[in-house]
Amino acid sequence: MKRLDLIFSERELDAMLKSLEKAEVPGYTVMKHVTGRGPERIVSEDMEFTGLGANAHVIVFCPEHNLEKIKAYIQPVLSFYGGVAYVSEANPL
Amino acid sequence: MKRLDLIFSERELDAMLKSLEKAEVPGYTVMKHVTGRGPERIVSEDMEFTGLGANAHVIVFCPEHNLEKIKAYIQPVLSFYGGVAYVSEANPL
Amino acid sequence: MKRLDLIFSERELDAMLKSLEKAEVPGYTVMKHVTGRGPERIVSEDMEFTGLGANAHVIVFCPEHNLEKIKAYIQPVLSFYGGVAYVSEANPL
Amino acid sequence: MNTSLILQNVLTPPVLFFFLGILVVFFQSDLEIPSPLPKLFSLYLLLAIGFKGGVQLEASGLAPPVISTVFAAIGMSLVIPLICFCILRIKFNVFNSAAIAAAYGSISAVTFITAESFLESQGIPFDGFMVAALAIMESPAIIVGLLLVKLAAPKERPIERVMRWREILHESMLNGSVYLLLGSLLIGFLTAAFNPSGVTKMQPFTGKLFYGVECFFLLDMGIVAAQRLPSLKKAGSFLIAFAIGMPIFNAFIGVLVAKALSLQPGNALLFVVLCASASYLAVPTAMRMTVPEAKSSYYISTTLGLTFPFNIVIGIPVYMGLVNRIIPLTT
Amino acid sequence: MNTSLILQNVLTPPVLFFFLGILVVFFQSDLEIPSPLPKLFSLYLLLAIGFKGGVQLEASGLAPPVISTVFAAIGMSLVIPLICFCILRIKFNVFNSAAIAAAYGSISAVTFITAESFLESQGIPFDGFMVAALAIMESPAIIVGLLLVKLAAPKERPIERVMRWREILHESMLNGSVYLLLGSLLIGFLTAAFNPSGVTKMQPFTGKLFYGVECFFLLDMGIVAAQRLPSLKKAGSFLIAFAIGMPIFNAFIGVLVAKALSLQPGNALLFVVLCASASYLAVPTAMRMTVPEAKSSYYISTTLGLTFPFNIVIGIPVYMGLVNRIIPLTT
Amino acid sequence: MNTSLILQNVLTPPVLFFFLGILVVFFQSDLEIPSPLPKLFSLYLLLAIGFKGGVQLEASGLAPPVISTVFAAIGMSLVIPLICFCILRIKFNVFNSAAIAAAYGSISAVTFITAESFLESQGIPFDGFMVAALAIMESPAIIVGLLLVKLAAPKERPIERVMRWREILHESMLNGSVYLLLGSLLIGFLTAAFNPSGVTKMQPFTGKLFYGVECFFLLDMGIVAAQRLPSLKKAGSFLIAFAIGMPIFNAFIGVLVAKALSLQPGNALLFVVLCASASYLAVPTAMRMTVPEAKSSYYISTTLGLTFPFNIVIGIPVYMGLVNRIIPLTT
Ligand SMILES: Nc1ncnc2c1ncn2[C@@H]1O[C@H](COP(=O)(O)O)[C@@H](O)[C@H]1O
Ligand SMILES: Nc1ncnc2c1ncn2[C@@H]1O[C@H](COP(=O)(O)O)[C@@H](O)[C@H]1O
Ligand SMILES: Nc1ncnc2c1ncn2[C@@H]1O[C@H](COP(=O)(O)O)[C@@H](O)[C@H]1O
Ligand code: NA
Ligand code: NA
Ligand code: NA
Repeated sequence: MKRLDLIFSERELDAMLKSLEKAEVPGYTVMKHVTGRGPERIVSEDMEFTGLGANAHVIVFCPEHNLEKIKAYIQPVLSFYGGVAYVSEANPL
Repeated sequence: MKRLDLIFSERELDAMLKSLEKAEVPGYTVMKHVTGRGPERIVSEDMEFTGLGANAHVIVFCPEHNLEKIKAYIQPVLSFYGGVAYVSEANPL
Repeated sequence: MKRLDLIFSERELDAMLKSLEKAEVPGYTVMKHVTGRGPERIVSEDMEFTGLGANAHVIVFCPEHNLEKIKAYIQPVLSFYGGVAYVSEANPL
Repeated sequence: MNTSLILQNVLTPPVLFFFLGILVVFFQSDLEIPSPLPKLFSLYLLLAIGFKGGVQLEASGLAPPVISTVFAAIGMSLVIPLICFCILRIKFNVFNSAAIAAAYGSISAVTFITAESFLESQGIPFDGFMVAALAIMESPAIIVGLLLVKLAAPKERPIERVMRWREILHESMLNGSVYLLLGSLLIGFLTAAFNPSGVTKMQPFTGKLFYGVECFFLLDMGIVAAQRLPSLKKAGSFLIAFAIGMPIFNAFIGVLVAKALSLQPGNALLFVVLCASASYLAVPTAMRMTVPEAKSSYYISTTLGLTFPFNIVIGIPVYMGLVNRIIPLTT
Repeated sequence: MNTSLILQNVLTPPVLFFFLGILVVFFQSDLEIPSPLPKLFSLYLLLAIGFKGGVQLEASGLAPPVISTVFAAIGMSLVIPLICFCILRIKFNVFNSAAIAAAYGSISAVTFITAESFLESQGIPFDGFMVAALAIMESPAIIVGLLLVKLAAPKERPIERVMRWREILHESMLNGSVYLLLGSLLIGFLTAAFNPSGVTKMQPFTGKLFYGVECFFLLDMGIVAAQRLPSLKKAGSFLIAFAIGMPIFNAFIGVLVAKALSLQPGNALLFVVLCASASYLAVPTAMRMTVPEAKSSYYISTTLGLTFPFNIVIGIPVYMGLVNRIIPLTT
Repeated sequence: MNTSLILQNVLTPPVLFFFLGILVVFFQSDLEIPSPLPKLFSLYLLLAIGFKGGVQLEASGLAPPVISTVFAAIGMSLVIPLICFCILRIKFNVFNSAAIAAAYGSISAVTFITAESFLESQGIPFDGFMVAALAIMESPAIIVGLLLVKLAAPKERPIERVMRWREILHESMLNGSVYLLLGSLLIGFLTAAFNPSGVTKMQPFTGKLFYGVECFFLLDMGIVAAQRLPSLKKAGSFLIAFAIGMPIFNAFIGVLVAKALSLQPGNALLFVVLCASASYLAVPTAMRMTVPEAKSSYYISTTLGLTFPFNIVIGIPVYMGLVNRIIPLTT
């Protein structure tokens, strides 16, 4: 199994989750109110009240064959709005 | 060393942490207010106020030999209440 | 690429992030309000209001060569104040 | 006359804010009341309603109408889940039936609060001891629900899951919302009895703020309720019919019992609302722990997505009409 | 005279708490108002100001001054971003210019609230219908900003990013803060019209608490504003000059329009403040979604880090001086 | 007589809610006040108590009793940690002794607030300037604690850990809670001096709500305190005896100093409570940063788990009895 870590702006969360469901992942976990720094932006907690929101961190444990489909869906979103996606190995306990 | 990711309903957190302590893990980290979707349920933030709570995400860095014990403790909990457990490799910096 | 997981007291967060920036990591992600147990301390959510704060969990995806520099910066902080740092493999999707 | 009552109910701030919340989902606005703010409002409302109820209970004392009403309330919360269970078994398995039945036997504090606001806006008096009925009706249905599972599905559960009584009583009596409500009731009672100036000093917090916080909370409840609707569609038409029909049926029984107890119209409405409302706080959390085999989306989407909005908007004034018709006014 | 007004403004609790917040960052104190508490205050203020505005609007009715003011307000929120855009294009690309221009065409509710508090502390009357102007001025500038991007940079965007009108209207009209303000305005109006006792019952929440929550929120705003300053330095002196000069210029136009509308001094000040203030709620969120090419640090650090503090502390009393000089008092 | 005072204290809403919180842990109810709500209450209480104190300070002016009381307060917060340190060294190393000593030299704002509520419920007057003593007593003990570490353990620390004075002053004076309390005190003072109508407008927020929020916060404090008890057991009987005996001893010195200052009974009680209470806000955060070698569970479980509940429930009325006996009433 693979572990996928997606980090991007909370405001794109709904669209991203819809993409994941279209890619038929077996499940996902979402952590909101995440902050951070990328190549371009600093996302800080104190701006959350404005509605700009913070980042979301989505973890997906899925079989390898899901990845291609997910990539196709989310690559354009990440490249336009920013965000990162990393894959690593993980096995059920 | 291994990295263990446990995701399950916040309401089972206390019992789960007790199991981990019985398995003599060197430590653990807990993130609450986590949401997500599994094969059966959608867990969403807006239901937190009802007391149903959200999910908890527990990370454990532990030596491999801990895993068997942990598995024995938590497997029945996860299979009855739902939740996932994944293992991957990790090494101290 | 490597994935670095740092977990330590929120009160050291600013200093830690400055160290990461000095080590020229490409970015980082911060989760606050994280609790846990280490060899010495239990960090619980109910003490957050006192100002003692909870833990922070910082994730860094970075090339391997960053690691040495990061290690040099943060090892003394972790050994004095407590906290853990683990490295694993991760690749961009 | 009922239509005019419905209109009068709809044009109060709490119900209007509830609509505003529903429309958030309908219009896909990004308005959001982030967690744990709804919890803050919910804790505040329980604390305040409990405290005020305790103060009023001390004033009225444990007079006979109080005691008979409380007993009738307990009775209703034992009988209603049994009726619900029989109806639900037509379509659902034991676990789901018992969980949903327990939810409808228990009560919704916010529906009760909204009914109180409705009575106030109509100038109809009611007694503080009804809060005691509210507090006392939260738990029994949980026990009935768990008993039903225990009796009706003894073999379908793994051995180690046989419920222990301790656990059941714990989940039903010490659930956070039950505990806070009962605790605040007791504190209100003690304060009124031994330290009346304490009551005055609490008043700006528990009294004056109440209406505004209620509105704020109902704004969130509107959002939450509307978000349950899609999963209600999946649950099917039987459950949808149940979520509307059952409250009306329960209200009817409630009105007859209220008449038998010769409650005044205000108290009668509150009693009816307790019967007609369904729990989305204490019961779901207890069921999630003790009957995880039941699908939580069933008992949550019905109680929160349909029964709650129905009661808030249409139910309360309709029940008032019922009360007015069936219970003769005695001044 | 203006210096005395500035001093009188500075020595009110809201402005003092704002300073206390700024000094948190300056002294590196670890005082922090953790998320989502600022959101709670911000939601509360929008709900309360909307509700009160609606109540007052119902009292005043849709008299001619109301309608002409609202139209003038819409006009200003269309014209100001165009002027800003032209000025900003000297230094910035289309995306950044349009996003900043939209922010300055829109308004800041907290600046408006502080101006109201200032008027109250000076004993100068103003009308509730100005809240309608506030609500109505939030969105149009967003649409202008997006139009500017559409017209001025048609080829610089990837095909699939051509904005759809639905999306634009959605982001501008159904943004959480716009939605809550307009919704509460409507609820206030309806409550005042059909259920006056509801207004009285809301009063402790929406009225009496307001000033205190405003102070609490401004404490946080001080922290947030001061934290923006470093990124403002990076943005360069052109943007710094813009963030101070533009509000003054807009205030000037605003005063002339207010004179033409023959607004009373209190209303005139509020109108001027709407023109001079810049949005850090609705516009940035809309721009982040629809024009991600624009650097968010530009429009946030200018509006929050400079224009907002400037208006709160110096702007409001200076604009009051301007109003007093230009608009003759008619009692 | 003391037993009756204790009973009168126990039957006030704040103390009753504190008990309700303790029982949450005892009965293992799942009632929880999720973070950051306790922070909201704590920030509110500091802001409100500071503001009110500033207003009253302005009214009383810097009369001689004010100045002598403030100096005595500083003196106590320098002397108490020294005494504590000597006692604690019997059992603990330098780091732990210094950290615990600093906590007992500093104060607990919530204990102070509860004492004020107690005085109000007893109808005993007290002066606003005592809040200044409260604010001023938070920091000095931190400096004493750090000095003790510096002097008594110079060789046990790694070179790079030698504390810099800047850091020490920063942690002691600019700690979030100290900063907010002092800042609000100053704002209250300035508002009362230059803008009296601002005081009236703050009153519903800082004044009327106070008692209710205090109750809500004490509910949480009860939960938190009871959760510390297990780790207190681990800490051993010496520390348990210290956590009860030390406040009584400090209260005794406090009463004598209050007599020497010829404080009125109300002020005397507040002074005694400042001496007897221990910090769980400013000091622990400062110690965690500057003396991480000390075991935080020691200074937190004693101050929060034992000294705080003891003072709230038994200490305050007992100290009142002491004050009544030792300080002759002069009306
Ligand atoms: N190298 C990285 N390691 C960890 N998180 C990152 C990294 N780069 C970006 N992020 C996260 O992704 C978010 C969006 O990044 P950006 O692409 O700059 O908009 C940031 O706010 C971080 O939370
Ligand atoms: N494949 C998955 N990847 C990531 N998280 C998952 C996955 N499956 C389940 N989860 C998480 O585990 C929780 C419990 O799942 P469930 O077993 O359906 O009750 C879900 O709410 C998710 O947060
Ligand atoms: N083995 C571990 N696995 C996961 N998290 C850990 C582990 N050890 C420590 N931690 C985290 O690191 C924090 C600081 O640990 P400590 O070094 O004991 O101060 C703890 O509160 C935990 O959140
Ligand atoms: Na019911
Ligand atoms: Na403007
Ligand atoms: Na002390």
